[in-house]
Amino acid sequence: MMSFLSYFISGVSLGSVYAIIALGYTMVYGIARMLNFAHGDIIMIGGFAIFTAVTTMGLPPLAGILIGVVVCTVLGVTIERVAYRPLREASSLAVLITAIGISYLLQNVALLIFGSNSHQFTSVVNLPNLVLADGRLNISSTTIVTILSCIVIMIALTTFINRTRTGQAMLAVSEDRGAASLMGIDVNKTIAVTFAIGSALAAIAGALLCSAYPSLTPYTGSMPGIKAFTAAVFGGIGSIPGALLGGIILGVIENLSKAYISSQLSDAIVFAVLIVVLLVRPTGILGRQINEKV
Amino acid sequence: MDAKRIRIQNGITYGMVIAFWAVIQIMDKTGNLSSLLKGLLVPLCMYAILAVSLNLTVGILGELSLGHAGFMCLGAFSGAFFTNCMETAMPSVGLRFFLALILGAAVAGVFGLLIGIPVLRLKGDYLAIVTLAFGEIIKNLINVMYIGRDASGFHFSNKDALSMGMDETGVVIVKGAQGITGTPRAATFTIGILLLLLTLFIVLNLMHSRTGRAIMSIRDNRIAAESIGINITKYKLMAFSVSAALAGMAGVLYAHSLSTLQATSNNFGYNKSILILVFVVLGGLGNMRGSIIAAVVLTALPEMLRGLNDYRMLIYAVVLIIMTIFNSSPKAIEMRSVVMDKIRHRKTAGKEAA
Amino acid sequence: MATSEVKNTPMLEVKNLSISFGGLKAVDSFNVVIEKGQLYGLIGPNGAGKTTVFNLLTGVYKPNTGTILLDGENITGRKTIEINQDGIARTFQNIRLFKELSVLDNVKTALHNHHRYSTLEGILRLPKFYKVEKEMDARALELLKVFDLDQQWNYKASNLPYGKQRKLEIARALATDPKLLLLDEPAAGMNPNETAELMETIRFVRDEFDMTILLIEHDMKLVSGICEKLTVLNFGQVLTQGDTSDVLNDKRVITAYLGE
Amino acid sequence: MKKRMLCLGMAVAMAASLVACSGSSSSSGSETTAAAETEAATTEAAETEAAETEAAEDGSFKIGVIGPFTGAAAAYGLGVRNAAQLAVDEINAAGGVDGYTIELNAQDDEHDPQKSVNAYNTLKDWGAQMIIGSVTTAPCIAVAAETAADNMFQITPSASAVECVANDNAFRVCFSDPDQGAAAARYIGEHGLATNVAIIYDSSSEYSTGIREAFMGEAAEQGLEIVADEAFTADNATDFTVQLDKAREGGAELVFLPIYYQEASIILNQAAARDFAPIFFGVDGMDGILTVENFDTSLAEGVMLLTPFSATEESSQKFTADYVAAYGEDPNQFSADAYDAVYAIKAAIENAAITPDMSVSDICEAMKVSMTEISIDGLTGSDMTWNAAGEPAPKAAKIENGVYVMQ
Repeated sequence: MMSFLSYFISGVSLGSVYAIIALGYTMVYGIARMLNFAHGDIIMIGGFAIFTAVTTMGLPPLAGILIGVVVCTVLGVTIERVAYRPLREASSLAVLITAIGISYLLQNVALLIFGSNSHQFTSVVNLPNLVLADGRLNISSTTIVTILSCIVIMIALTTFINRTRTGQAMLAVSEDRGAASLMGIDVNKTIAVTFAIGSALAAIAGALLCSAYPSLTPYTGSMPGIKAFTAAVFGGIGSIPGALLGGIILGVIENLSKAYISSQLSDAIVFAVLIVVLLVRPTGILGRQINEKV
Repeated sequence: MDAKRIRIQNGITYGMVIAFWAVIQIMDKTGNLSSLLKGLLVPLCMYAILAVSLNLTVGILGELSLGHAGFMCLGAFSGAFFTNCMETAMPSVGLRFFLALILGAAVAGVFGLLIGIPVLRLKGDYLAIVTLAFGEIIKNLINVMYIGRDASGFHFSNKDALSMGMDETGVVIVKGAQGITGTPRAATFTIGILLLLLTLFIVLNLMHSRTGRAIMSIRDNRIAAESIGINITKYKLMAFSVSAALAGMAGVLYAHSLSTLQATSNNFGYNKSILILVFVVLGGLGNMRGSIIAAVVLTALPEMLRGLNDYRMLIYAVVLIIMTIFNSSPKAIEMRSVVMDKIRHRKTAGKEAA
Repeated sequence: MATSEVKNTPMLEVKNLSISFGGLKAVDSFNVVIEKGQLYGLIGPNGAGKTTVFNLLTGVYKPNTGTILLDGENITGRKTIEINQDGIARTFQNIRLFKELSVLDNVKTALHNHHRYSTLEGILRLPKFYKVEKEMDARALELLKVFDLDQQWNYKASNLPYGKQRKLEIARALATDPKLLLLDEPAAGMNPNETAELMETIRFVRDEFDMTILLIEHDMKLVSGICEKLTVLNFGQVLTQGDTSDVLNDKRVITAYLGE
Repeated sequence: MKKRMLCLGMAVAMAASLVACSGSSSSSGSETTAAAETEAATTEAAETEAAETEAAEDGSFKIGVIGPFTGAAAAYGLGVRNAAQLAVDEINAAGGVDGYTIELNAQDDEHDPQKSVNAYNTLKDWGAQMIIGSVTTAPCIAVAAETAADNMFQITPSASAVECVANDNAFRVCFSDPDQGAAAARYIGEHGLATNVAIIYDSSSEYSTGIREAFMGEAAEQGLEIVADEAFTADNATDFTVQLDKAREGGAELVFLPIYYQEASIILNQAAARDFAPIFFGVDGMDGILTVENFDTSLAEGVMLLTPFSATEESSQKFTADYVAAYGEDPNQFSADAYDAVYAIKAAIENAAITPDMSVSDICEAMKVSMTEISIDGLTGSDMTWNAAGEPAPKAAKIENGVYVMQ
């Protein structure tokens, strides 16, 4: 039982990292209607920014995260302006391809600057572990912080979207871009803000990802990125609670199947579950069902 | 009616491929063919086949698939497995390769059908992620698959070679992550070109036939297609599995061009599927000639950039972004047409003056 | 103008047709009888459930209750493609052409089930392919000529002007060789000249192809000009039905349109 | 029209690529064409090219290096490239090999077999006479088939599967996977380190699965009990908590890690975070764990590994210092292997009095014999000798106070 709990908790921890990344995916998809395949690589850049600030320059972790957030936000907005905005009216496939190009670009820039060797990330969380049940259950502090930040971010995002003018503008743009612009909403600005928020989230995700799994290379972001994308689809892409739910379920399934079925096939199992879920609910767990009007 | 126009267009496409073959042959005979280019020829054919076949799904059927590399993987492994298994029974490498091509295509096609039945009900990005998932599952399963053969027949395991419990005559053919090694390198450029022509023949003729129109009508308007009695499921599956089968064939070609075959993320992961999608999108959806050209250019590009050393993948990424924007951005398209108009204007003006 | 002979089985007989979406009865006990060769109109204010009736007739939705008899045959609950093969073809309120295909190919696609060769014959370009394609070309051009579209056969469908797109949609529907043609607001977005021309075409189709036509329309000039009988739908229910002139003079119809 | 224009543009690009790819024919690779081929190179590269061209006139050996310099495996390839360059610079500065200098040309294969063959062909066009590479296993097997066909001498620093050196023209510096796996189990058994052993391996890596398989075989002989046999794949190489928990539950006293140091560093980290402290036993891929930037070396305290290379030995210390001075980072196992590969080539050339004007095939024939006759003291072993597939014996080391202590 204890071991099950332990697997479950580490699954939730892994899942919350997926969830934070997935939040970024879902935000951008929901509002700009594009799959930002470079999101994972923005996380990697965030990781390196924080690494440089904390380890190389010796700044405190919080300052490091702040620098990471700033770097990623600027980067995200720049990428949106230079690479995605010119394609706003083009087919979604074209945008997908540029996003892939950006992803290659970021990886190779990082490779040139930071080299290919793995960098050991110093955890930004510096608290003692939580030991329960006479030491049979040991929950690392990073896990707790990750889960908590994930919940806080989700609540903050939901509040932001529902309570602020900018948030409402985002909703309007996601519903109908044309109508929103007729209502006097600056679509370009709204999408830029979306990218800014998504990228800031990426920096935080980078900090937590690298704290929990402390190896940083130029390719650190790509696989968690694709898993988080899966999580976002799983939960219903475009839905903020869906991203949280999808991420956590994905993490738990991954770890439980590693523990009880096969550690070699855990990815296959995760993907198989995804397929089954989508066949039953074609737009994900919390996704809106869209019926085509005839 | 427009049979003539189509025949001319297709003729140009076939002609381009044949001309490419002829130029290479001449270069080879005159000793102007570098080793690098020689080594690239089979991969170029393979990527062209993959791009054309994926264009059938993405451009003609209009469904986004990110699992094309999975089908290629299936074809590669079943083909290589066959060639290695039949070594004693069939001494002729050519014959084994030929049969492997058919087998690989058939296996991938059947899987395309099996996977297509449930997933083609999904749409857009959801279909994309599910096909990606299938590709990853295929790769994952092959990575834990061990198949060996001894005097008493075939042995399987999903753990390791030891647990198959073979006797001393046993030979491990598929070794999990270590894959299949020692496949004869039977793939040649001429075979590659013939397979590319075959792919083009199938895809182009399919496109410009009753079946092709049905498939394109589904792409353009599913509801209207249904209303005029087109069997949506049937034609979706047909396009999807033909596309998968051709990818499987390309996989067999791949397996027989290298002496080693492993199901790594590099070879058969979603990144490879995306790479092929890049060819299709940059070549133009539904434009088979464009797919071939894009596949050739973008495969040769990183090799051409070798002189840039550490900067080459960086430049490749930049070129990719710029090409896409130039190709698809409304503003760039407008600019291009303005420039084109000017050129045309000057031409006609010049003619008038003369 | 009226059909000359009386036939025994009506072309379409709908009894007690109902469907609800989330508790709301979109169509409630809908009944209609359409004789062979009739030009029948279905009118009513926006949201009355007219298009839903079309969707029920063509199998897009499955009815909760009721039966649909086409030429005496029960087609209730069948799939859209089966119903098309049984003999109902339709057009759409928001035009649904195969945009990237040529005008000719739009019609040829609709000939799919009548002029057949196998996929393999198509890929291998066997003689049957050429023979059947030739037949299809001839037939499609014939249909396009009816709608004065034959000169533009090689245009991309989305490049046609709006009025012609509507016509192409009708031509495409006719190509499936239906017994009953459903037209969903064929005159929407047309100017008076185009509408007048359309009326001629619809009449011509009825006479030339011996077609039974059910159409939804808001343009009263068109409705009163060509429909022989009308059914008025309001809030999913049949308000009244009968001969065109009687129905249009019915007070309840005017109230339904103009409000209380 | 637009599409057609694009097609045209791309067709032009294709034609250009053809021309560029076919700069020179393989056999008669004249120096000028080779230089022209890399016209777009950075100035630095262009300068060395020019220097090399000059040297080539009085004769120099052209050695090609193939490895991953980009992509997830770049750390290994770059380690090899840098160390090989270092060795070549040393040799050239000291008067070369029998008076001939060595030219080095390194090509990226992105850890992909097909790209590796492309890299090899590029090197052939450049006029390579010998190959160091490929660095990783699958690409190496692919390239081995090509070198065998061309009869070109090949020595891989680090590709460890048996098939990599199956042909008689191919040699290697590192251990083979089966040797290493068996040696690890034997060492554990003979030294009584543990009886309950857990394994965490990368099931998507041919290197890791190969060692594991041999380890399992030998472990049974040694009476070791495998209490947990857990895998991960390259795609989920971030979270090892489940594997560690299972090892702990099974009562493992020792965890065998036949994996590379990047993953190992995370495993050590996560094990420490959950207060799990068995003996960790690695293989040569573990070497380099102390070079991970910002790695808390106290985590690696007590970790044991099989390695032929030790950064503390005298010869190694000089190499490490030079390497750091040149590249600003510590060398790893791959670097040491590559460094030795260059010196092995040098020794073999000198032994057989090979000259650069010999044909590729003649060089290869001479090298094949010569390699089995030489004995060198390298970073990865003293008295290293080769038979047709000769491989040096692994040594065990323990990390104490952040440095290797040979056992």
